[in-house]
Formats: sequence, structure tokens, C-alpha cells
Amino acid sequence: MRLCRYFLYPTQPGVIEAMEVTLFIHAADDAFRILENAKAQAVGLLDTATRLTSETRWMEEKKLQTILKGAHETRSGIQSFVITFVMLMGFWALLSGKFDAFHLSLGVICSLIVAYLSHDLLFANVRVGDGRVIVRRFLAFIPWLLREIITSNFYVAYLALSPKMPIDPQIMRFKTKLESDISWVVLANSITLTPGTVTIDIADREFMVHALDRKTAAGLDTGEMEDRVAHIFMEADHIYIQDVLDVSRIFAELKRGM
Amino acid sequence: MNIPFDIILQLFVVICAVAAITVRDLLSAVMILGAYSFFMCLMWAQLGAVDVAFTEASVSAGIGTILLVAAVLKTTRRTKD
Amino acid sequence: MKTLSLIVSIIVGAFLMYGTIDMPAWGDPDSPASTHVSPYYITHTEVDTATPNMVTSVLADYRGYDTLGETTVIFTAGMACILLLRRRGGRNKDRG
Amino acid sequence: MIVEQAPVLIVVICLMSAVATPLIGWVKRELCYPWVILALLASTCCSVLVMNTVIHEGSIHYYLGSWLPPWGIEYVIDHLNAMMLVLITGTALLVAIYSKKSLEAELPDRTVYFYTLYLLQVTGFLGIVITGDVFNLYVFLEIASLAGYALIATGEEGAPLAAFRYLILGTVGACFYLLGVGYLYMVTGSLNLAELAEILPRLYGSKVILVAFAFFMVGLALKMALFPLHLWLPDAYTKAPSVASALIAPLMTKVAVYIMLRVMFTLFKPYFSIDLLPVTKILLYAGVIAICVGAIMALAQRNFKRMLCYIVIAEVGYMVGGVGVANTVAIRGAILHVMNDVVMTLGLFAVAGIIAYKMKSNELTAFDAIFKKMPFTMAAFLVVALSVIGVPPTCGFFSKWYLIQGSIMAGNWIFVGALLFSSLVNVILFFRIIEIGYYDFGASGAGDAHSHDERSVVSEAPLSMLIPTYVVAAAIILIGLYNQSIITTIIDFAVPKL
Amino acid sequence: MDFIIAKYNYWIYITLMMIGFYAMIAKTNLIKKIIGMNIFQTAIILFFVSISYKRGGATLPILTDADAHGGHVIDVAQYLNPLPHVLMLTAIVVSIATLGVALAIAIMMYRKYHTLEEDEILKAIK
Amino acid sequence: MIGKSDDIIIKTIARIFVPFLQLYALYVIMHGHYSPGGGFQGGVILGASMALLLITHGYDELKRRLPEGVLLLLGSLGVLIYAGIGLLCLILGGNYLDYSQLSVILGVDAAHARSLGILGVELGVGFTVMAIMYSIFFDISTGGILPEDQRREGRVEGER
Amino acid sequence: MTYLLVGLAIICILGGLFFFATATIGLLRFPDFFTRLHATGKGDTLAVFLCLIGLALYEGFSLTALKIIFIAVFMFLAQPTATHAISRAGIRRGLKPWVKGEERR
Amino acid sequence: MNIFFVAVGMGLCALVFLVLYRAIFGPGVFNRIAAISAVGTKTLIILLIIGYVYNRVDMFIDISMVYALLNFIGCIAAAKYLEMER
Repeated sequence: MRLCRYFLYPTQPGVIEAMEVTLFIHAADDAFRILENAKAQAVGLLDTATRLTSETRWMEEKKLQTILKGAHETRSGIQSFVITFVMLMGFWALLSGKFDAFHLSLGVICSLIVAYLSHDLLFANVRVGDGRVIVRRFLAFIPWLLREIITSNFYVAYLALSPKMPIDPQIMRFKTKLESDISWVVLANSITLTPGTVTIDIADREFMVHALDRKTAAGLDTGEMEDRVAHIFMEADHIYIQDVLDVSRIFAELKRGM
Repeated sequence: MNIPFDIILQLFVVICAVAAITVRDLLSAVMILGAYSFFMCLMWAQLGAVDVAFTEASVSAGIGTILLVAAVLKTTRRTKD
Repeated sequence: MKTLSLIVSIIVGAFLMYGTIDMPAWGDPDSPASTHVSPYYITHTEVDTATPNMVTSVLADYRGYDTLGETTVIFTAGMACILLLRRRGGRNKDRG
Repeated sequence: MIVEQAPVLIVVICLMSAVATPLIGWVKRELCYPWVILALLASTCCSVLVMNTVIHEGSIHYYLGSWLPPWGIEYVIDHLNAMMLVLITGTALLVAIYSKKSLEAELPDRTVYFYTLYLLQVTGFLGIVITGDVFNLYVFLEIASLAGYALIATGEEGAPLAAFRYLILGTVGACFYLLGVGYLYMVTGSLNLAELAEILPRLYGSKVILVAFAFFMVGLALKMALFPLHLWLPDAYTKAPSVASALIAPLMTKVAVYIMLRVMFTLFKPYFSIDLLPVTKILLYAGVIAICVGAIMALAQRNFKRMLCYIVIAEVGYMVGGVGVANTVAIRGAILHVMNDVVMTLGLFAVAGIIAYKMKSNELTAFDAIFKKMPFTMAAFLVVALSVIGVPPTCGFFSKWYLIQGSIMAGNWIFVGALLFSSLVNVILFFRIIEIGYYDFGASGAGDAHSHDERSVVSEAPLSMLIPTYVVAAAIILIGLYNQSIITTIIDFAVPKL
Repeated sequence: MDFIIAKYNYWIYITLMMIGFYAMIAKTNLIKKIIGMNIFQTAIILFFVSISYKRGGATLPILTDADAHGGHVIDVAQYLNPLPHVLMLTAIVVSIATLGVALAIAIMMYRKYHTLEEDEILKAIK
Repeated sequence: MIGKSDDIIIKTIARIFVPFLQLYALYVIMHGHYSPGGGFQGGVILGASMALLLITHGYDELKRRLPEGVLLLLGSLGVLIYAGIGLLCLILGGNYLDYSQLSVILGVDAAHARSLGILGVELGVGFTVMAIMYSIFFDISTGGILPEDQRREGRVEGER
Repeated sequence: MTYLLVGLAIICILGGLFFFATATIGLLRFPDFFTRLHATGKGDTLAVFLCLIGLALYEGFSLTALKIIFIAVFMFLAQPTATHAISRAGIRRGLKPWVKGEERR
Repeated sequence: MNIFFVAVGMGLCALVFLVLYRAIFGPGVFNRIAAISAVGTKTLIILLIIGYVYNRVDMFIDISMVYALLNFIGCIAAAKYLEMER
């Protein structure tokens, strides 16, 4: 959502920008202190970083909520309409491949109709977060996922072709700490695609997963994938090591800028 | 297009048709009919009838199968033959 | 009943097979079906209707009346379903 | 301009008003009835106009989309088409006027969609009759059939099953027809009726043509309920709502007979259908058996409407047999009988509808003392019954006369015998009803004084139902009186040159 | 041999048609009949589409860019026959419409008699 | 039968797909001239997208978007557009469905007038097919009982 | 360059074919419904993806290739979802997952 | 290259034949749905391959896309209806 705000209203949200910068500067000092300490205290690093990130996240969240409370209506109405329209127009251009005025105007009309009919579908209860960060992190997530998928396919191939077929199916359940539905979907589909596991059901934040053998079930239990998904959508007060790296990179940028 | 391709598809179509009318469970029969339509669509694409294949794909996969499934589940799956 | 219908369908099939003897070979470009009417459509579709897809131009223009009938068939089916299945005539009951 | 464009307006007015009917019903339900009547009135005017043009200037060709025939679709209207058009629009108009009360009694909450399908059905019939393109005919045949299935399925207990069987057999029939079109297209490359008729004589030796002809015939026999394939008809027409059966029973079988005439004598040359193949022999015997079976089964029925259905089967036997005799006089009789049969069947089913509306039943027991209760209805019924039997001043006599004359000329005594036998059976049938209706048997009910009083009170049908019935009765007598001029102005041009 | 090779497509359509026809007549279950009807209609569509085919490298009935704007004479044998395709589009539409109506009638019957077997319904009516 | 699905995954994925599906259907209708497709196919896809919305998001959501009267209107309007274009040609002085007469009001040459006429006709077909396919699907999957009627009667069968 | 692309395309398509094959064998050999879903859900996704990428590479850079890639992305989203929907329906309808030692169904 | 595509298509057809076994004999409806969705994905590729053989892929791509979309919808609908069957 913020992504589009940046694109569409590059000059307007100066207030937010200013507040962010102060916040970042504030946090930057903290972080550098922590990073220096971390050299000495390798064990304490994760704990402190956790606290830090959750704190910043909490603050950011609070700030965003206060800012966006008033703007909520217009956001869900016109802005999501415009974004939907732009996306659909791009899709039309991809499909059509004819760029004369007549076909483009047809595309505009069709996109308008569809956007009017379903602007609240595409962005219904998408959690507010930094769009750019989400997209970047999601793209970074894909290679890992692809590797996992290829592994899983070789695993399936091995199972299917091995004469004894060493499987021992299990059903396991775990509670998730993710919050928004889009992150649930990503998690569930990733679980389905990765070795030896298929998501069967989600009810009351409880995932029900069918695993091909004990080992894969145990592998899921460590929660690595969940952490990665949480990282993408900047959710849950759980820290993953990449988050720290991310934050430090931002701070480095800021430092250089000053 | 080429004869072996054609003959394989026709074999599929006939197998599916026979299976669809002999299976003793209506829902399964409807599912197999869906597969039958898939092969029909392929066959038409293969004979060069693109528009017919398009229509068959949209009708059979999109509406026909859903209608039949909905109707079977609205009524009953039991059948005597 | 089953044997009877089997016999009937086999008779129909045999009759149709009898008909195939005199048919032009399959896929023959010189068969009457491909040389009598359809060449006009192929050569004139761009000139007459500015539409490269001849199926569309024949469907909606040369034989547009057929398509009107086809649309009416769909409409008929929809109205038939509503007539047969809707127990209360939608909102008509409340208004009429 | 109206005169030039009248052929297409007949169909298009019907179609567009059918499509607009649900919208009008959405606004206000009571508007549907006048709307339907208005549309059919306009359509009838156009068809009379077309008829007039045809009589004075010969057959009309109308090119849809201005594309010339082999490439586009054309309308060809000659005398036979024009006659069928007037008959269909007229029947539809009468039944529409008739429908109000009956529909309110039988389907009170579904009138809007019923009228929509009603108009669509009429559109289908008109489209079949008017077109000069074999595939276009199939499309409109399907419109008429689909609307017909739905209309029949709304009837009383058991109607859905009857409609379902009709659907299955009707689909087989239509598909056979389509298969025939495919075979013809394969060897000729054309879909236009007139052009096919020119190309086909060169190919008469081909087996493909033979198979195509056979499939046309079987498909149409299914649609017109010729004897061995008639099993769907009695249930379907008995259980349909009375308005639906009053529309479908007169028209559906006759439209199929019309298509058969077209296929046999326009699409194929008469010498192919008559001399090269034993088709007419088969048709003759099928007709004879249909007449006998229809008559005997009609005798066995206890339900008035069901009895009428078997009479319809027998009447189909008349027409098919008349075509099977295959000489000019008999075919003239068959075509005249198409016209008469539309009118007579309409009258019979209209009376059945009135009785169902008043008595809530169509069993023969409901006819007790009906002459006292509904004298006007029964007077009309008497005229129709005399016509079905074939008593001289009415129209039924003349068509039978031509049929008998033709078959005597051809030496087909078996057909003459069947016709006479069926007339005899009809006499028995109708006199039985008249007997039940005239005398008060008191078979049903407790037979005490109270019910006796109730029975002798005159409770006549509403005027909106009575007037169309009387128009039909008048038409029967008028056609009978003016049959000579009808034959010389219309039917003689419609009879193929043998 | 030549006879079989030249016409095998027609033989397949006849087989399919027999299967569908048999199902329509012999089966007592209504949905089975509807399935048979669908197969029957598809067989006829297959027949028509087979008519339109031309051997010898004919391509789809859509003009290529060169032919559409080149202005040179279009070689008819290069394109498949479009007319049967058009007719079959209509036939597919008709088949789906018939399917809808048939299913509606079947559901109507099930609602009343709680069975889909034709003989049981007949018994219930009697 | 057409109650809301309580599966968050299917709901979300359907929500994301439906706008693209609808746009794709419109593309199929509009580009019938150059590639396979046309009014009927596009209409079926539109109907299928609405059916997807119906089975995942429930009847109320759909009714909010397209009330039943609008649907009926679209169904009739499609055929009326088709027949109306034909009638317009007739009024302009040609035969029925002779689109080249439209060149008078559109201001292009006859061939392009025919092309545009085809486009209008395809749109009409698409509307009708969309509305009717959806309506048939709805009737068959609910047995024709509107959920609001059901609720009024106090029965909640099918709202699982 | 073109040879490289074509070679890459062929490798991709053959890889897709291989995964299709294993998925099919899995579908036939695995003991019960849920385990079979493992085979189709994973195998088909990757196989379709590989095949489509291969075809797009063969096509070269054009709008058609973009469309093919769009289909690939779409399949990536749709295939796991469909697998999930089917398996969920199975568990809700009371299908018991196979455990080790049972007979295969 | 054409030969290669035809060979791939034949291979896919052979696989479809194997899947068809599950679709026809597979115990229960669920196995059949799974098999038919698998048939759908293979069909998608075969369609595109036919397009390459005809050398007109841009015409076949639309069919392929509609196939993918509607196969998905059919799958979801069947699953959903099965879930709430009485």
C-alpha cells in the first residue's frame, strides 16, 4: 500500500517521511551501539536485536495506525481502485499486444469496468506494510522456494521410483503466529510445495499438515519457513537473522546519507 | 496433424466414453466425462478447429462439469447401472 | 430392453458405416465441402469485414442470423431453468 | 418498406418481445398479458401481409445481411410457408388470448417466465417455417424444442418425467437431423435449401445421400410422433398445462410434417423420394398403422386429454399416409389436412382446457351433465367433434375426402379402409362423450338432490376463453365452406409437381 | 487398408455415437442418460469438424499477417474450411443449453420422488 | 450449497484471481476478430468467474456486486442489443443484420463498419451468455431457492 | 546464442517431462489418496513450470513468451491451492490417511 | 525441432494414458479428481505443443490460458461441493 502511495503521490506524504527519518535516526544510534556490543557478546546479540526490532516495529505500527485511521476510507476506495486499474491495464497490454488507439481505449474501458466491479477484492484486508520491502523480500524468497521445490521433486521422484517406497505418513498440527490471510496463503502454498508436506486444513490458526515421513515432519517443526514468511510480511514479534541484517543495511545507508 | 497422435487421442476418447457410461457412481461418471471433454478439446485443437476447441474448453471445463457436479450432489450419487 | 437397445444402436452404427463407403477421403482438400462455398469466406473475409478470423466473421456476419438464434437458445435455456426451478418467482412475488 | 421487410419482422417482433417480457414482468406482472397479445397481433399482421404478397406476386426471397444465398442465409417464402406462417401466428394469438384465466388457475406465480417461453416457442416455430437454410432450421428447431420441454415440464404430477423422455427423444431426433445436414454438406458443400436441391440430383446414386435421407426421415418421425416412435407424445401432452398443450399439440407435429414435406419434395426431388426409394411405401404403412393404433388406443382411454393425444397420433397418420400415397390429390389432401388439423386440434385442446379450468379434472367422469352446465362450450365442442369425424359442412370432411379420393386413384385400398375405420372410431368416441355429457348419470359424487341442483346450474367459462374457442369453431366452418377457393389460391401452388 | 486409413476418423465418430445412443436408450438413470446425450452430441460435432479438415499443411482458419495485409492472392488450400467450425460452435451452445434444461428437469424430479431411476419414478407416479 | 467457504486459502486465491479472470474474459470478447474466441467464450468465462466468486464468497457478496435484477436485465439486454443492431440496420435502409449500413452513423467505410458491427454483436452475446450461465449455475446448485427466501422461512439448510 | 537458447529450452522441456513421469508413477504407486496428492501437487507444478519456461525460451523474447510465463506464474499459484482444496475436502469427508503397515488402497 | 515436439507430445500422451488408469479405476471420487486435475495440467502442455507444431502458438496460447484458469475453477468447485455433500 505504501508502495503505491510513493508512486502516486511522491510529494504529498512529507509528514510521514519526516517522522520516519527521525525515527530511523533514533534507531540508528541504538543499533550501532548494539552492533558494536555484539562483537563482544555473540550470544546476547539475538536477544537484543529481537527487542530492538520488535520495538521499532511496534512503534512503526502504532504510528501508521494513527496516521492512517483518518485516511482509511479514501484509501480503500479510490486508491485501491486506481491501483487495481493500473494493474489490470498492464495485464490488458500483456494480453492484447495491439497498441493502437482503438484497442487501448477498449482496454481502458474494460479495465474501468472490472476495476469498478472488483476493486475491493484484490486488496481486501491486505495488511498495511511497506510495499517496496514486501516485494523485494518476496522476490528474495523465491530462489529459496525454487530450491526447496526442486529438492522436493527429487524426493518425490526417489520415493516413487524406489522399489520399497520408504514412507511413513504422518499428520501433524501446529499453531501459527502469522496474522494476515495473505501470509497464511503463502505459508500454506509453500508448505505444499516443499519436500514431503501438504497443507490439508487451516482452522483457528492451526495448520494441519500431512507429511510423508517423520523426518520431514520434524523439519517443518523447526519453523524455518514460517520465519521466512513472517519476515516477508514483516509480521509477528519473532526475529529472524535476516531482519537484523536488513536493519543494519538501512542504517548504513542512512549513515552514508548523513 | 499426424496419424499416431490422432489415433492415441481417439483411443482415449473412446475409453473415457465407455468408462463414463459404465461406472457405477454418478459423481465418478461425471468426473470421467470431464476428462472426456478435455480429450475432445485436444482433438479439436489438433484438427485445427481452434475456435471449437476454445469453446469446448470454456464450456466443458468451466461450466459443464461444474453444472453436472452440482446437479449430482444436489440429488444423489446412487445408481443402479 | 438392454439387448434391444444394443441391437438398435448397432443397427444405426452399421447404417452409418454403410454411408461412409461413398464419402470423400478424410482431409481431402478437393472434396466438395472445401471447394464449393467456403473459399469465398477465406478469400473475402478481409475485404468484406476487415476481420482476419474467418470463424468470427462467418459466425457474426455472413451467418449472423444463426448466431442470433444461438443466443436465443441460451436465453431460452436460462428462462427454462428459472421457470422450472425457482420456487418463488424471485422478487416478483413481492412486487407484483 | 414494411412490405419489403415484413418477412423478417414476423420473427424479429416475436423474438424481441419475448426477450423483453421478463423485463416487463419485473416492472409489473399484469402488463405481460397485453404485451404478449400486442406482439402476437403485430406478428400476425405481418404474416397476413406476407401471405397477401405471396398470393399476388409469387414467392418472396429475403437475404439476411444482404449476403447472397450460398454464402448468407436467405428466407424463401412460397405458398406453403405463407400458409404455415398465418396458421402459426393465428394459433398463437388465439391461445394467448385464451391463456389468461387458465394460467392464473394453474401456474399463478410463474406467469412471467411462462409467457417468455411461450413467445420463444412461437419464435422457434416461425423461424423453422420461414427459413430457407437447412442449418438455420436446426437452430430454430432447438429453440422450439427447448421451450417446449420447459413448458411441458411445468405441468401436473408426472409431467417432469414426460418432459424428460420428450427431451431425450427430441434430442435424438434433432441430432439425427443435424447428422443428415452434415452428410449433405459433406458431399455438396452447401447449406442452402434451393441450391442443395439443384446440386443433389447429380448425386442420387451415392450411399451418403441415402443415409442422409434416412436420417432426416427418422429424426423427423421422432419429432412428429409417427407410429413406432410416438411413445413420448401421450404423456407429454396430457400432463402439460392446458395452455401449453393447446399451443404445442396443434403446432409441433404439424411443423414436423411441414419439414418432412420440405425435405421430401423441395430438398430432394419428388422422383427421388417416390420412385428411387421405397420411402412412400414405408410412410404409407406407418401411416396406416398409426391411424389404427391411435384410434384403438383412444377408445381405451378414460381421460379426455389423453384420448385427444391418441387422436393427434392418428391425425399424424392421416398426413403421413397422404404423403405416402404420393399422388397430387392425396398430397393436396394432406396439406389441406395440415391446415384443418391445426384448427381442429386447437379447438379440442381449448375445450379440454376449459373443462380442466372449470371441473379441475379431465377424466371422462367429469363430463356428467356438462351440456347443462356449459352449453356454449359444448356447442363449440360439437362443431369441432363433427369436423374430426368428418361431417360435410365442416372442414374435416374435405381433407378426408381428398385423401380418400387420392388413395382410390392410386388403388391403395388399405389406406381407405384405415381412414374409414378411424372415422368410425371417432364417431364412437365423440358420441360416448356426448352421451355422458347429455344424460345425467350421477356416477360421481353422492347423487343426492343437493348435488343435482348444483349440477344443473349454468356455470359457463369466462369470455376470454370462450371467444377464441368460438373463433376456432367459426374457422372450422369457414374453411369448410370456402375450401375450394383456399385450394385454388394456396394449396395448389404448394403441392409439388410430381 | 486404404479404406481404413482414409476414413478412420469417421469410424471413431460412429463408435462414439453408438455408445452415446446406447446410453440414452438403455440406461434407466437420468443422469446417465444425460451423459449419454452429451457423448452423442459430441460425436456429431466430431463428425463436422472432421469434414472441415484438409490434409497437406493447411493451417488454422485465421489469416496470417502476411495474407491479411500483403494484398496478394490468398491460397484457399492453405486454410481449413471455416464453415463447419461455425456450425459446431452453435451446436456446442445448443448442447450446453440442453444439458442445463435436462439437469433442471432431473432435479425437479428428484425433489418430488427422491430417486433418479426412471422405473422407480414410474412406480411412484402410479 | 452456496454458502460461504470458510477456507481462507481458497478465498484469498479466488479473490486475487477473479479480477484477472474477468479482464481476460473481456479480452476474449474484444479480440475475437484476431484470435480465437468471441462473445460466447468470453461470456462463459465471465459466468465462471462469477460462479467462483459465488462458491467462495457466498451469495450475499455477489448480490452486493450484481443484484439479481441487473443480472436479468443483462441477460435480456444482450439479445436486445443483438436484435437491436439488426433492427438499426433495417431502419437505416438495408436488410436485417446488414452491418454495412452502420457506416452512415459510424463514419467509416463498409468493411470497418461490418467489423464494428461484429464487435457490438459479440458484446451482446457475451452479456447474455454471462448472465444466463450464471443464472443456470445458480439455479442448479441451489435448487432454485434464493438464500434470502430460505432465511425468511427460518431454514438454514445449505448455509453450512 | 540461438543454439544456446534452444538447447536450454530442450533441457527444460525434458526435465519437465521427467518430473511429469515421476509424478505419474507416484500417482499410480503411492498407497493412498493423500500420498498421491504429494506426487501430483509437487510434481506437476514443477513440471508444468519447467515445460512452460522451456517453451517460452524456444519462442524467444516476444509477447507470446510473456503470456506463457504468465501462465507459469498462474499455475504456480493455482496448483498448490487446488491440491489443498482437494485434500481438505478429503479430510472433511472423513478419509483416513494411510499409516505404515496397512494395506495399500 | 518439429520431430522433437511431436515426440514430447507422444510422451505426454503416454503419461496421460497412465493417469487415465487412476481416473477410471481409482477407488473413490477423490482419487479421480486428483487424477483429472493431473490430466488437465498435461493437456495444457499438449495444447501448446500442438500450437508449436502448427507454428501458430499465439493462437493456441489463449486456449491454453483459459484451460488453466477453468480447470482450476472446476477443481475448486468439485472440492467444495464434495466437502458439503450430505
